[in-house]
Amino acid sequence: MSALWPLAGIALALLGVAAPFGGNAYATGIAFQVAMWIALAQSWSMLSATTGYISLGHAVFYGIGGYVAVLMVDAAPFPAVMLVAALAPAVFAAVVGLPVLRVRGPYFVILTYGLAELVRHVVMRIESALGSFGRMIFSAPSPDALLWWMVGLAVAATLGAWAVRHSRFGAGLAAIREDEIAAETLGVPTARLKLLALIASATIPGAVGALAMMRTGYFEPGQAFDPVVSFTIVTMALVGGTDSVRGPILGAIGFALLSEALWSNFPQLYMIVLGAALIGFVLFVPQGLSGVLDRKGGRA
Amino acid sequence: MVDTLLSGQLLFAALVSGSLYALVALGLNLVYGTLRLLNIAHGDLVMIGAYVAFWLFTLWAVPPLVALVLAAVLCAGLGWAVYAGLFRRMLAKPALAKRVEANSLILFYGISVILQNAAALAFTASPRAYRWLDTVITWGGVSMTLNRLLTLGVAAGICFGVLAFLRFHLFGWGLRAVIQRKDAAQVVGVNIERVQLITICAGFAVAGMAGVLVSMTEQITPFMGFPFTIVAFVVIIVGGLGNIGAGVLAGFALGLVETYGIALTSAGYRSILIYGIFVGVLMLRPEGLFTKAVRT
Amino acid sequence: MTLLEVRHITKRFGGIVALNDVSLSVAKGEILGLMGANGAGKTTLFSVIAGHAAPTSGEVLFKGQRLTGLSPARICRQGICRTFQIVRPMAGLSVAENVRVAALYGAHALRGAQVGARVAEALAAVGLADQRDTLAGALTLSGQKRLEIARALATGAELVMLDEVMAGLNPTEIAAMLDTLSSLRRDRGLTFVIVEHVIGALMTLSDRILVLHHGEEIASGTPQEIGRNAQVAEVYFG
Amino acid sequence: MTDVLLSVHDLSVAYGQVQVLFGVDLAVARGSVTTLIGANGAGKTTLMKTLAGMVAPRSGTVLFQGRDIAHLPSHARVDGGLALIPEGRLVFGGMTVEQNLRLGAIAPSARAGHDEMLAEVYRRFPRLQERRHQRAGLMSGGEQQMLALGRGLMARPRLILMDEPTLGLAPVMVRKVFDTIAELRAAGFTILLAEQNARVALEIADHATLLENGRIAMTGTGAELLAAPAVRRAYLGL
Amino acid sequence: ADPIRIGYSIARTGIFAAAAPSQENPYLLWQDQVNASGGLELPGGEKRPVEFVSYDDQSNPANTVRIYERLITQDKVDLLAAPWGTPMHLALAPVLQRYKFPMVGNTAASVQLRKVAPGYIWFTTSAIPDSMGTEMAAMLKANGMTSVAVLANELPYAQEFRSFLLPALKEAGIEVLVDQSYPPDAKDMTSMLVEVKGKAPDAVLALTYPADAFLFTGQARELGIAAPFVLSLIGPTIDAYRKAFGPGANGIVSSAHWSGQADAWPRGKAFFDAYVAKFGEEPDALDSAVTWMSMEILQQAVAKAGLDREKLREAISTGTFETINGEVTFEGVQNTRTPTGFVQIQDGKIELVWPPAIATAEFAPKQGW
Ligand SMILES: Nc1ncnc2c1ncn2[C@@H]1O[C@H](COP(=O)(O)OP(=O)(O)OP(=O)(O)O)[C@@H](O)[C@H]1O
Ligand SMILES: Nc1ncnc2c1ncn2[C@@H]1O[C@H](COP(=O)(O)OP(=O)(O)OP(=O)(O)O)[C@@H](O)[C@H]1O
Ligand SMILES: CC(C)C[C@H](N)C(=O)O
Ligand SMILES: [Mg+2]
Ligand SMILES: [Mg+2]
Repeated sequence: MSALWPLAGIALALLGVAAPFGGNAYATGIAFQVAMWIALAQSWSMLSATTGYISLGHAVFYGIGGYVAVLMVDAAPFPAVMLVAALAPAVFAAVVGLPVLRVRGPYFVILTYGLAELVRHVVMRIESALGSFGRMIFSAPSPDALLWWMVGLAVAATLGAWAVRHSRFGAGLAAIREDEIAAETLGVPTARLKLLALIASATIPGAVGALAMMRTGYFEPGQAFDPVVSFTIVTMALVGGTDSVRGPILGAIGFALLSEALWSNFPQLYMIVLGAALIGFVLFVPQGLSGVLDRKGGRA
Repeated sequence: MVDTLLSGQLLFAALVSGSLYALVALGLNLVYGTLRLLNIAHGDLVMIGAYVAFWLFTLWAVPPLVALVLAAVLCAGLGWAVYAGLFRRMLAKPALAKRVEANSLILFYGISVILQNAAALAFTASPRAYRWLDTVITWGGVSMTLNRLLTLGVAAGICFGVLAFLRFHLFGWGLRAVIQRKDAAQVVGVNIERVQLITICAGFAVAGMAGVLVSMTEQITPFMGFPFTIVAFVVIIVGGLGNIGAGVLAGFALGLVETYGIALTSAGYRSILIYGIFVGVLMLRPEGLFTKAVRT
Repeated sequence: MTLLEVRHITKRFGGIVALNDVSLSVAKGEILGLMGANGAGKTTLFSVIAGHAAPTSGEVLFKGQRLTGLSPARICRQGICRTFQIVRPMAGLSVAENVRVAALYGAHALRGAQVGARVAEALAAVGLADQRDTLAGALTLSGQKRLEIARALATGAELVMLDEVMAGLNPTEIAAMLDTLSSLRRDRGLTFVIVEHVIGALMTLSDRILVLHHGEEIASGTPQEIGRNAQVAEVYFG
Repeated sequence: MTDVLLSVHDLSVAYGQVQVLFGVDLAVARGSVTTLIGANGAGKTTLMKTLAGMVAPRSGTVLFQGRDIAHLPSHARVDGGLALIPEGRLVFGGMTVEQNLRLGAIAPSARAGHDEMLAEVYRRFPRLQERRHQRAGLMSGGEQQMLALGRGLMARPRLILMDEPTLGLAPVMVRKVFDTIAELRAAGFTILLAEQNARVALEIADHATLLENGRIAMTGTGAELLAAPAVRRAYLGL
Repeated sequence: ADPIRIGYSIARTGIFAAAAPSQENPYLLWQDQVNASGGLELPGGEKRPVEFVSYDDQSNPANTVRIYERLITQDKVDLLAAPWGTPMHLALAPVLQRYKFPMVGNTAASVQLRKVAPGYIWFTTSAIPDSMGTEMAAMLKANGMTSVAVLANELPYAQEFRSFLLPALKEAGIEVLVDQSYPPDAKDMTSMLVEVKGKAPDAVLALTYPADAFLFTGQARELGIAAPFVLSLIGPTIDAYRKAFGPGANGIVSSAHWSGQADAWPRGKAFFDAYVAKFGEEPDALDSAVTWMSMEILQQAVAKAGLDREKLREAISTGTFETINGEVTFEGVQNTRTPTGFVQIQDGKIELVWPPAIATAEFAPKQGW
């Protein structure tokens, strides 16, 4: 059973890479979307699933990456753009991390939301001070190339999440999640580990944001820092299950495909159906998709 | 500048906003405090209250003061349905109860999506509005529409009424016990089920009433609720989760900070100011302004 | 050799003086007993030494180095570990995982195969070996107290501070625990500071006892001396 | 047998898949002190919690004053005169000592005369009065235990379930708690006591029950159990 | 005959949702009328009924892009209609380019659209911020206003307008007494308005979006702002606005270049009446009008060129179209025929008051609230 998971992952990645060869742009679009959400949910899990510090503000990293990329893209080679887009939110995380991570539980949830909104409004101010009213992007790579980048990020995020969980670092984060004071007492440098987890969790979303802006071809701060992104990430990760690395993948695929199927088939009612699906899900599968699969597979 | 700051006009505006913030936050705080549910759909109850008032007024000329009662009943009913239908089960099972906070986020996200889109389907997304008591009066140099004055009076009245009730009625003791520590409340013999049911109904009802007040002065749309949810969270977090009185205070404080903050700087800094203060407060006092540390 | 030295520690909480100019020292391999009525300041002293509470004044030295101002994690890695009177299990992790964190991050920061060995050893020492896969939250209160000890041992601390770990054990279980602690001292050269209201245990185990009352030292000496001290008898035994 | 206040028949309890109590039978006579002893993990706390309605039984009946209360919610039991002083204290950490005590009398049946009761608790535990305005979460472990006791008394229950009430108390306080138990009995209250301090607990007991691995292993008078060789070896450390 | 399938996305949810019905209603009305007349006419007179394929883009341009990709490659629609809003249009331009699929835009207005490579998208409105800036200054001057207060929402359209308005005012010698921007989620404007009231400018120019148009109007009314000229940029043309403020709305100036009251454009009256009959409220003079125009243009182009995309593109790029707002021709991506204008609420009706050449009424100073 357990050997099948990595194989399934590899098959999935290959499927994503191959999508453009089907010749259907819509399929490429879906693949891009799924890879994007996997990368985001997986990155989120590096902080939030491990430490229990639930971030409702990951849009801030996505937005910062996107913003930086849009500023640079017409002037720099694309790989450099991606690198900076990934580093910028990491630096941001490093700067705000220590004070932010002193805040716990629901306070942290709403703090991260507020922080993302704060940055959103600051960027809006900056943009209007610069006399910029939305930016069009003229030198974006092709949708196919963007997809390949995105699949790469999804794979990287997954490997990263796996590595975190199976390391000493991950054990320390789990201790933090369970009882921070006990962890400290046993020698876990909680502040440092949390900060590292936040930085790890912020990096890939920056690059994802860059790709997403390129794909859309238009940037406007209100959109780039859209709180819906944060909500969707959390929803997917929780739907997938936070107890394992495959959880976010299952959640991202399940949720993305479900909403895709719903909006294309019930254009009027789909949001209502989606809402009902979420409720049903929490009631009947509270431990997440991966929890269900585990049980089917005979594990506890 | 100084004139502006000293004008009663600003104070009035600050109190109107503040009383609404306090009222919306009050409902959320009750529900979070007793049930540990992150009710992302709270603002959508405000929306429901607003539509109730709008339709009653538009179709049958029912005055909003009557709608206040009906919206409260309707939203309380919704609270009952949500509690009995969804949460009683979840809270009763220890395995589910452990995840209730995170799961409630998704659950209410689902409820919020349903409420918003059902309203959009039923009423379309077109903005709605009606006119009632919008005569402008001047009082001590401050001009105000009657409906805004009424908003201030009713919102503040409900807030302080609830606070007084909780302070002087035994129910308030039980409520505070549940908010503090549910297992201990059970030990001393608080009827937890009853406290939870009553607070979720009351919390929802208060939001619905806030919606009726809002409908008198703002446009009504299916998607108007979310900003109220956010403001309410900001308020109760600054005040300290589950600290009902401090939440009401923080609501008024937010109204004052917003209005005077804008007057001192510029309107462009409104959101930066509010979120900046919010983030700043939490960084200095990670559990809100009024929560005291407990021994480690 | 002096391992721990506490110099003139005072700790105030608002108007309450929890510790008033307390000094003590602990030699390597010694077992020091702390005795005192409820609220005398014993746990507070542990908190100050372990870095959970900053002293109002005074300082703590470990192997001659100042600890005051260091984070609890740093202090742990120096070789001091405490247990919590009001237990703090990492409830969602198994018993073994709880102990593993201590082995990975504690004073020895073990890696690889050593970790498993250390975990097994610590669990065996407190008699939790056959509950290694139980969730820590499902242990009984006394089970969780044993887990506190196992974790402290697994950090590799030279100085272990035990805060009422025998409360909730019956006399037979206490006798077993006494054996365990004595052999840890004997075989591993560990040093202990213990707080216990189970007087028999404290008297048996301690080389020396220090009595706190209202945050001040009122007596210190061998268990026999303390047993004969009239003031102690009055304020503590009643 | 005299007038039975509480009788338990064939009670089985499980946490999820793990069964902890197996067909327990127990009778508590009105006006008596009944002591429950057993190794840790035996199921004493589980039994107490089940009686208080904090854990739902899998099967069996619990008759209190002749009425089956096995499925009554806890608040109804408190109101009906059955209160638990829980293991691990469960005080309201953010409230003051006095608020905690007043909350103890929140049940309708305890409302009348709770002011006198408060004075009575303060008389018994002066420390609580000294600290009446301190937040409970900041008290020492032992002080919190006193508070839990005092709070339980505030409900003035006919039947008081005490789960390790002396845990973490200094000897002078332990004595006081046992004195209190004796006085309560004299005043007509009924007490079911789980204790690791087995000797004293058995000495004071009218009846005693030994719980082993979730089953009743022995019942008798306190003196009978005190004399039983198995008990002496396994629980008294003799 | 087989129906002609027309695809579009619209903001049914999200921040733009409240504005989108002004656009979707005309689509639905247009469909009714076309189908009632036997269908959409193709060259040679063949008529085929019209069917819409529409999805919710949740006010998110990324979704718009994906939806149009789907409409084109998966649903294989015959024609496209526009989504709501400037961001969506701008995001869509490269997609249309890639698939060489022509689409007549409607509810987008920004000087940025001139950066879009001409080809497969056209913008119908003349409410473009740069010309609006000069026209507004001209209108103020013509009506004798010498000082203004500018309050601008931070969303792009309002900011863009502000950036062209300020130099134009300076040029015209009009003094700016207050210049403030506010975020879209503002909940109270009292402090700004107290300042405005203190300075007593001739004109108060509130560059609003619908949500804050309500806030601004309510509070300006409460404070008794006495300026004879009050602009609220977007919002007042929505039916609910007049319902909310009744006579208080009279005298408010707003952005639009069409009025249902105009006799000069006979098609306009018919549209106005049909809209009121179907939806029970008046069409939005801005969004509904430009949407309807875009469908008129599409209809006429299809009648001439059929469904072949290249021919259709050619027809739209070069044709002249009859619309409710008069004749339209495109130069590059832009409608250069329709003059940029402003409307005013007079007696509860939307009257075109600027420019004088097409005005349906004269500007009347605001007489209280
Ligand atoms: N919440 C729980 N989930 C699962 N198992 C539990 C839980 N609480 C207790 N147990 C298990 O039930 C058994 C009985 O526990 P209980 O607390 O009743 O024992 P006890 O006799 O009170 O022990 P002690 O003297 O240590 O307090 C133990 O094996 C314990 O591990
Ligand atoms: N954070 C705090 N704020 C205020 N008072 C405190 C705080 N921590 C401890 N105290 C008080 O300081 C005194 C000493 O407490 P401490 O916990 O050290 O006692 P202790 O000797 O361990 O008692 P016990 O035997 O009951 O555990 C107590 O009176 C307690 O109420
Ligand atoms: C004037 C309008 C057509 C502008 C459009 N509503 C926008 O998104 O900015
Ligand atoms: Mg202590
Ligand atoms: Mg127990």
